[in-house]
Amino acid sequence: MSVSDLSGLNAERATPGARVREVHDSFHGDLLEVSMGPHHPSTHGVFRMIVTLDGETIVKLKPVFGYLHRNHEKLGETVTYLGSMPYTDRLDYLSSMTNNWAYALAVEKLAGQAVPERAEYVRVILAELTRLLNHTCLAGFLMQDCGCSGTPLMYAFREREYILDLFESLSGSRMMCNYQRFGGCRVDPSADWLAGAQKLTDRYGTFLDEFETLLTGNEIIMARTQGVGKLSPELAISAGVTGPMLRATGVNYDLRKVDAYGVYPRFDFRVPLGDHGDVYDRYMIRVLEMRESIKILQQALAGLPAGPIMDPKAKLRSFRPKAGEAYGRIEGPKGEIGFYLLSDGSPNPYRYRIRPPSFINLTVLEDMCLGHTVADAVIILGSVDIVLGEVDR
Amino acid sequence: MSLDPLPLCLLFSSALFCLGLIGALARSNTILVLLGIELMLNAANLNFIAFWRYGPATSPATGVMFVMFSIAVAAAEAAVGLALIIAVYRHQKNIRLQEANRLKG
Amino acid sequence: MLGTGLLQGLGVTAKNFVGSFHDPARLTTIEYPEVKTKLPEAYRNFPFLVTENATDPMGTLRCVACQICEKECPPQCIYIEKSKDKKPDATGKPQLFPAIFAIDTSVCMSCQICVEVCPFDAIKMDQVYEIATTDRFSALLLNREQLAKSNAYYHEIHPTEAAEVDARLAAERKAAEAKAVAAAAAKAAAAAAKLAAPVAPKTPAV
Amino acid sequence: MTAALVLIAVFTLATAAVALSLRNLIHSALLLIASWFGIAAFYLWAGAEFVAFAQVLVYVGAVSMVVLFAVLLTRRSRADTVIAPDSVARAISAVITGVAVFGVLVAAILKSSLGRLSPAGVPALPGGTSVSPVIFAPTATVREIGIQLMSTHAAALLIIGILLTVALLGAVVLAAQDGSESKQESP
Amino acid sequence: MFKRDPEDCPLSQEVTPPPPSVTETERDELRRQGILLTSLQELYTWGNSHSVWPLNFGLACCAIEMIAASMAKFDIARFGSEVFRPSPRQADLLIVSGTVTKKMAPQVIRLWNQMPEPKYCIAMGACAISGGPFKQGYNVLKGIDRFIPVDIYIPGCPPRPEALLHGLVQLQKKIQGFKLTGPDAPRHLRDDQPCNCPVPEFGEHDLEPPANPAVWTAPPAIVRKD
Amino acid sequence: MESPEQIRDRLLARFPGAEISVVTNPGLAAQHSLLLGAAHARAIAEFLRDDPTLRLDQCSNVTGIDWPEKEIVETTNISTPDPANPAAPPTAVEQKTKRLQPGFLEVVYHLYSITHRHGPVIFRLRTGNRTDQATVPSLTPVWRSCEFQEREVFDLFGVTFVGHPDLRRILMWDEFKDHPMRRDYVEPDDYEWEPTPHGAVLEKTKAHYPTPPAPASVAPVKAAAP
Amino acid sequence: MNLAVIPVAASVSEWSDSFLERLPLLARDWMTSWLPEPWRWLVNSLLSIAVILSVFGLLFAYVTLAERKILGRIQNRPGPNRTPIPFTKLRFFGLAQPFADGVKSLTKEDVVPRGADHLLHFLAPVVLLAFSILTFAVIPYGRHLVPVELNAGVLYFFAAGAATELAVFMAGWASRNKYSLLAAMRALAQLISYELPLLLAWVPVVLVAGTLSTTEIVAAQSGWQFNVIPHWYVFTPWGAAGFAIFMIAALAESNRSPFDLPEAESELIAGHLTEYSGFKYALFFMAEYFGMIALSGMAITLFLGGWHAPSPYLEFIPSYVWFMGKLSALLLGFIWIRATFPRLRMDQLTRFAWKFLVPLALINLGNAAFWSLSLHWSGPLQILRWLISVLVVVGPFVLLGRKLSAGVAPRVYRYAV
Repeated sequence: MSVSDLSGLNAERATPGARVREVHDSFHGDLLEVSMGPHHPSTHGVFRMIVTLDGETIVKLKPVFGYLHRNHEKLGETVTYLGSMPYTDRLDYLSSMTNNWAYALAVEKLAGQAVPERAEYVRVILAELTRLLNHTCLAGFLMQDCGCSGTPLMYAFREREYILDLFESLSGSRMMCNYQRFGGCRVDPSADWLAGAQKLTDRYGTFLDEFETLLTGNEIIMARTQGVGKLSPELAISAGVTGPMLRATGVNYDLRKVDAYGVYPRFDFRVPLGDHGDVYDRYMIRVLEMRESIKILQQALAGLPAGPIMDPKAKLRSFRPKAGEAYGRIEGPKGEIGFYLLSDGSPNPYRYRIRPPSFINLTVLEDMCLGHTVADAVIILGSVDIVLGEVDR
Repeated sequence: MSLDPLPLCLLFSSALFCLGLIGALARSNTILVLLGIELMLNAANLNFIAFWRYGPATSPATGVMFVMFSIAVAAAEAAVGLALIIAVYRHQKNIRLQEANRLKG
Repeated sequence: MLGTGLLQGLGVTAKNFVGSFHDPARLTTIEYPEVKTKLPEAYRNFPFLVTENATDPMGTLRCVACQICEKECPPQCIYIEKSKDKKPDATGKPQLFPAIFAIDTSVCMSCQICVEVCPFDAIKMDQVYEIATTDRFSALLLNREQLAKSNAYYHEIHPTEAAEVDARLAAERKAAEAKAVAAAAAKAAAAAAKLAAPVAPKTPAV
Repeated sequence: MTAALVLIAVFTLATAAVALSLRNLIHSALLLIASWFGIAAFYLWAGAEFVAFAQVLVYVGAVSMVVLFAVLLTRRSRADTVIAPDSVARAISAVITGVAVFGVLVAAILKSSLGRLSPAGVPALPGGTSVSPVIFAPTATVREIGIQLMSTHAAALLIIGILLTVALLGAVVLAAQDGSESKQESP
Repeated sequence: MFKRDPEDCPLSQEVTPPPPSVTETERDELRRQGILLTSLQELYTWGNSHSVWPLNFGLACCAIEMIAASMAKFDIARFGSEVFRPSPRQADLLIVSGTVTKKMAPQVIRLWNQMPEPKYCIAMGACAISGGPFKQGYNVLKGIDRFIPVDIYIPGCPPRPEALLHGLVQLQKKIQGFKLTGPDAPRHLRDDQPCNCPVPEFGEHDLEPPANPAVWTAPPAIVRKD
Repeated sequence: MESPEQIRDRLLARFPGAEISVVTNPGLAAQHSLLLGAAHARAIAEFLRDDPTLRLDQCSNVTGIDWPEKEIVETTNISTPDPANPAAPPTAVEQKTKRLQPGFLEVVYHLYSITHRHGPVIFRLRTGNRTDQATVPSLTPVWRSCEFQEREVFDLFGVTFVGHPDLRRILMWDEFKDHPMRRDYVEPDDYEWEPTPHGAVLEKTKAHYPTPPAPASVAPVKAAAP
Repeated sequence: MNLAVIPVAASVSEWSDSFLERLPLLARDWMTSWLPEPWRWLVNSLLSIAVILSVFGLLFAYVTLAERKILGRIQNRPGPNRTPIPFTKLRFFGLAQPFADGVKSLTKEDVVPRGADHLLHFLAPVVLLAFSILTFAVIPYGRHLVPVELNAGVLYFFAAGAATELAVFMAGWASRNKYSLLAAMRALAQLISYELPLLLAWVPVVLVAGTLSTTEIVAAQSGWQFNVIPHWYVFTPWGAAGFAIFMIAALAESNRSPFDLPEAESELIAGHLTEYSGFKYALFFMAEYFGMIALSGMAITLFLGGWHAPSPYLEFIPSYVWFMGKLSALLLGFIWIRATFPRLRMDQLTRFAWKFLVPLALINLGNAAFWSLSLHWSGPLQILRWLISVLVVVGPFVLLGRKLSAGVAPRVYRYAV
């Protein structure tokens, strides 16, 4: 059996352009060029980093994308506005509800569609549940990258299952909810469902306490993450970094406050800010955001108004917005997720563009990793919180 | 040739010594030279043990004592020697003995 | 600090270890092949076609081959060919029916858009998920016969929704019948009127 | 017993000889480790159990690691562990020197009265110390070694301790000379 | 390049569903073959079917459900398969969990080649089977079975974790149906079949070659009648 | 925040001679944008970023849009008075003129201010045509966030960004020849025989398999394009 | 170097030398009694080897299963439980699982990468396994059960153990894989860092016991204070500290989490194991567990009183059962730690070893010296002795710990309204 080197490990021909260079130069000087990915346990999918090492210290890091480029934007131009909705589920497959919302928001802007109040509340509830789900899973994956043998990830996924049960009983699918529509939501949550959500919200704080006992005070985790992957606020702003990563550098910018979309202004919540911009801050900001999300959930569940879930004037079939363009964005769990739509009056958008938060957050990956070791690069990448479906689209 | 153990041991140790010598002289790689010297030291240790075992008894464990000190010194020598090699390598990116002839960095 | 955080962590794992022997919340496993998760009513996996009558599935398909789902299906996994002749549908109206109705489940993304856009409640989402197979083409390409499932089955998996659909259909049927009766009555009246007065305006055809 | 000695000697010498003639440094280092094991086996054979284990611990556990580390650190490319062949003239002269020294040593050993010095033989040293004619197998239990170390050789032990400390510090200083550019701690 | 005769259609070999388990008639037949071989075969298939270690390899959405299947609620460990090995050298099962893009396809095939025999492949989810919802994308491979032999197809987008467990059980049953000798022996026990698949190269618009004829033939027309 | 017209006026005052115009958005979102000429784009971008009242420090989104050349049919009514009878109403002749509107590529930037929490300010850059003059100035030196997004626009649309530090393909492989997001991009013809061919897929399949394989026979059809 | 029963000099009570206690020896003698005298010695030794290998082989199999199940339980799931016993349908809690893995590994293709150093690639697992089995020779498993009684038994154990990391290096080097190479470097650095604390941790025991022989060290821990507290070294301040340091260093020596840096799955794929498949991989796996078991056995011998029962009233239980019990407890600890902790980084690991463990171990050596010098103190002086000794452990621990964790602390976060 002829077996070449492991793909990704010794990346002959992983990217053909780099072929010649890598074969001849793999041990150039004292530097070692390692190609991490596209198959690597810690790249959260099929992401690849070409890392040049001096000993174990990174002197150069080049990300390589496109291994999960599924042509979302091209497909979005060939299917109807409604047909793109299930595709948005598959963008950031850990937080389909917020993707739905961002897309629905952009289309509603484009078509001038009003949304009933109840639907807005339900959207907030689902978005915050998604945030809980996403941040919990992220913490689990981050700890997995730190070298935990699965335990935090298991606890995170245990809680994720509870949230997914809610999503499933509401929308019919665990991950690919396809729940929101232009002008509201597809199904009205029942009283049972709301009671379940309330129960989950009430006990989520207990879970977070236990999770934090396991992780936050852990000396090894503090030593591994504090001071690692620092990011300055200036660079973060210039590089378009958004979401918890931006707030971990101390920049107070949360679209839920800034854009005040949906019914967020009605809720009382705070925006946690970090001072160091390192991996630990990014992790802690997410934990603190989860606690704020619980507060929002409590308020939203308490104040959920009665009424229709869907604007009766909204059209499902033969939906043709007027010619024009719109850019709508919301605060997704990973950062600003936006949709840019250009309509020429036909049933399909002329241009359908996704502004992927984790793709743009990766702009600063090299800046954060330089001078750190391979082990750090892994957790820095983990703390950026990428989902490849969204990075490569 | 008698099959007495002591001359055999001594022959063994002298052969090892000469091997180390040849290695140290013939090779130009500093690490190998160092390893040759280590072998020579080991050969000396063999003698100590051989004499301790089969030689006239002076003090019960003197030979063993000597070997232990010798091992300690050899370890120190190896550490310093290899540190030197690394330092030299840092300077001229080479560890060939012939080229390490400059006294200035 | 000084290892206390590590000890607390050990405490959490120990609590979970001990808890797994007595606390169901700390042993959340569903032992799958023997025990199965209770699927929520809303759960959807792949579409199926509703038939009114289980004994004559092809004769009582609700589908009228309007091809809306085919057009709306985002991944384009539905293929329909209309029949040449007509059959009475659920409400008794003569309608076309699908001569070919195929769904490629290896393409379907379970988005439910076909169900939403169907004006005839003819296509619904199934809940069967144990369909792993060794053969891609003959097992995952479902044709009309494989897709057709009875209304009773639909009631079984989505009771609330099915009841609603049935009520609506019944109402529609009633309305149609009433309309038909009215039309017939009108026709009769018109005929009577025609007999009475030959220049009476024509009632529009139904 | 003698057969065992011959076996050990052949093994040790063979591994050492091959190790010193190989071109691959890593193989050389690993074979030398085998040779060190042979020497440890000799110590065991001679009854110096403690020294044998100390030899393994120090040489296999520490020196070999340092050597391998040095090999890996002083290498510019993968091929660098395979070093260029040395000059033949140099090798020949080295072999001639070595063989000459060996000849002298062998002659000395064979000529000396050492052969008759073995425990079975007659004790006859110029110094006049007498050795009992019974088979003499010295013992070196750990306890004895400890007592000796702390009494007779206390001063030597102290000096060795100081030497080791100084050597260690020296090694760290030497190796960390240019350490300012690398952030990695060098232990 | 291919040892296999193109006429020896692998599809037909894989179309035959695996026996649910060793049936009585087969047992009898095996008894005729000799009790030693029987027990050897049973031991072999027992060991191989209950120790299927998957490769820790995720592609897209389905990978999350694959992870979920190994997590507390579904616990793939019960089947002895929670040992997700990060290196293909120690893995037995390649779960192609998600969309295989054309840029990724050579890597996936290389991973497959790097796994030691016996190895199995599960195509999990619509994308891995046929490209799924992204089938019409210019950068999406229309089914991983174009390049490597797939043992089990699990449709769904994404399949539930239980569906993956179901697929794993099906795979175990398939392995338990293996014969050590004879013409029905599985691929890895036969000398005439290659265990490596050719890795396609990146072309100007597409992969070259676009399929591996040793494992792939276009399906027969089932519906089309014009 | 200032309206696009106000910004345009300030910019014109600051950069006399620059080509700046407002593109109105007919849609309900009414997000109007500025169209900048390539010559001053970089300086204007820096001004927008540093101007104390605007401080558009975050470039959120970079989009490429392809506008292929379009045949525009214009109908004009030319009334020619009858020379013979001037009193008679002029005969209206409907004249159709065909005009080829040249195609171009457009890059749209969405800017926000994190300092002042306002936005978006949208501006667009246009290339001369879609072939040899497909260049615009790169704004990566102004906003780091443009780095990957401009690479993506280059990869998928073929817009060359002058001054970009590392303009390589980002999503497709390096040997890839075309720009797949252009509207006239022809996908590789790699569809297998689709049992449920549909629309565009059907067309491709038909082109691929002029005669579909006979049903029920498992004849191995070569899947590869010749 | 006599392979045989060693007579225990200590006064043997009736209970403690019961039939059960002698059972393994009696069984062996019964089996070999028919042999002529010169052969009996050889067959006896071979039998001991076979018994050790099979017992520890079985222990290895079930430690892997226990690890998977305990890890599962900690993670709220049952772990492997469905694998039936071959030729039957009996599941029996999945007890056959390790054997299924074994059968699979044996029948798996063995891949050697092209360009790898074939000889070293083959030798690495063999060397590792050989040396980890060698370490089993000097551990006293019971009152009469020590395979080889060596004068310098402890030294032998660590000499043999030192060679294991060499095998890791060989594996990493021979694989011709960059990740493996990084792992090899890490393995070397880790060995150099942790050999010293490991040695320094047991030196106090040797100092106090006054011997390097494992049986004598165990014998020195016999007896009970007031018939309640055993005279195990772990119940002294220096012993407790030494035990902690020893176990930490043992975690590092056996490449277990949180020191599994050479293997580091999330960073280096599987490190030195990346290119190993099939049976060689299984050998590696086996050797690593053997190393873990041997180090635990040594820790029991040195600190936990060896095979001694914790109470005189429990002596009726045979000594080897106690040994196995203690071994299981330590292995459980290994698994528990693995389930909880993340991995350290390489520089942190070396810093932890050199700036924390080595000084602590050195201080602990002085502490043990003080302890043995103050052996005769009694009455209030005894309390003073304890006080000083505890202080000498706790003080440096706190100070060094503070210094080590400087700059690392929980943080307080601010909120924007």
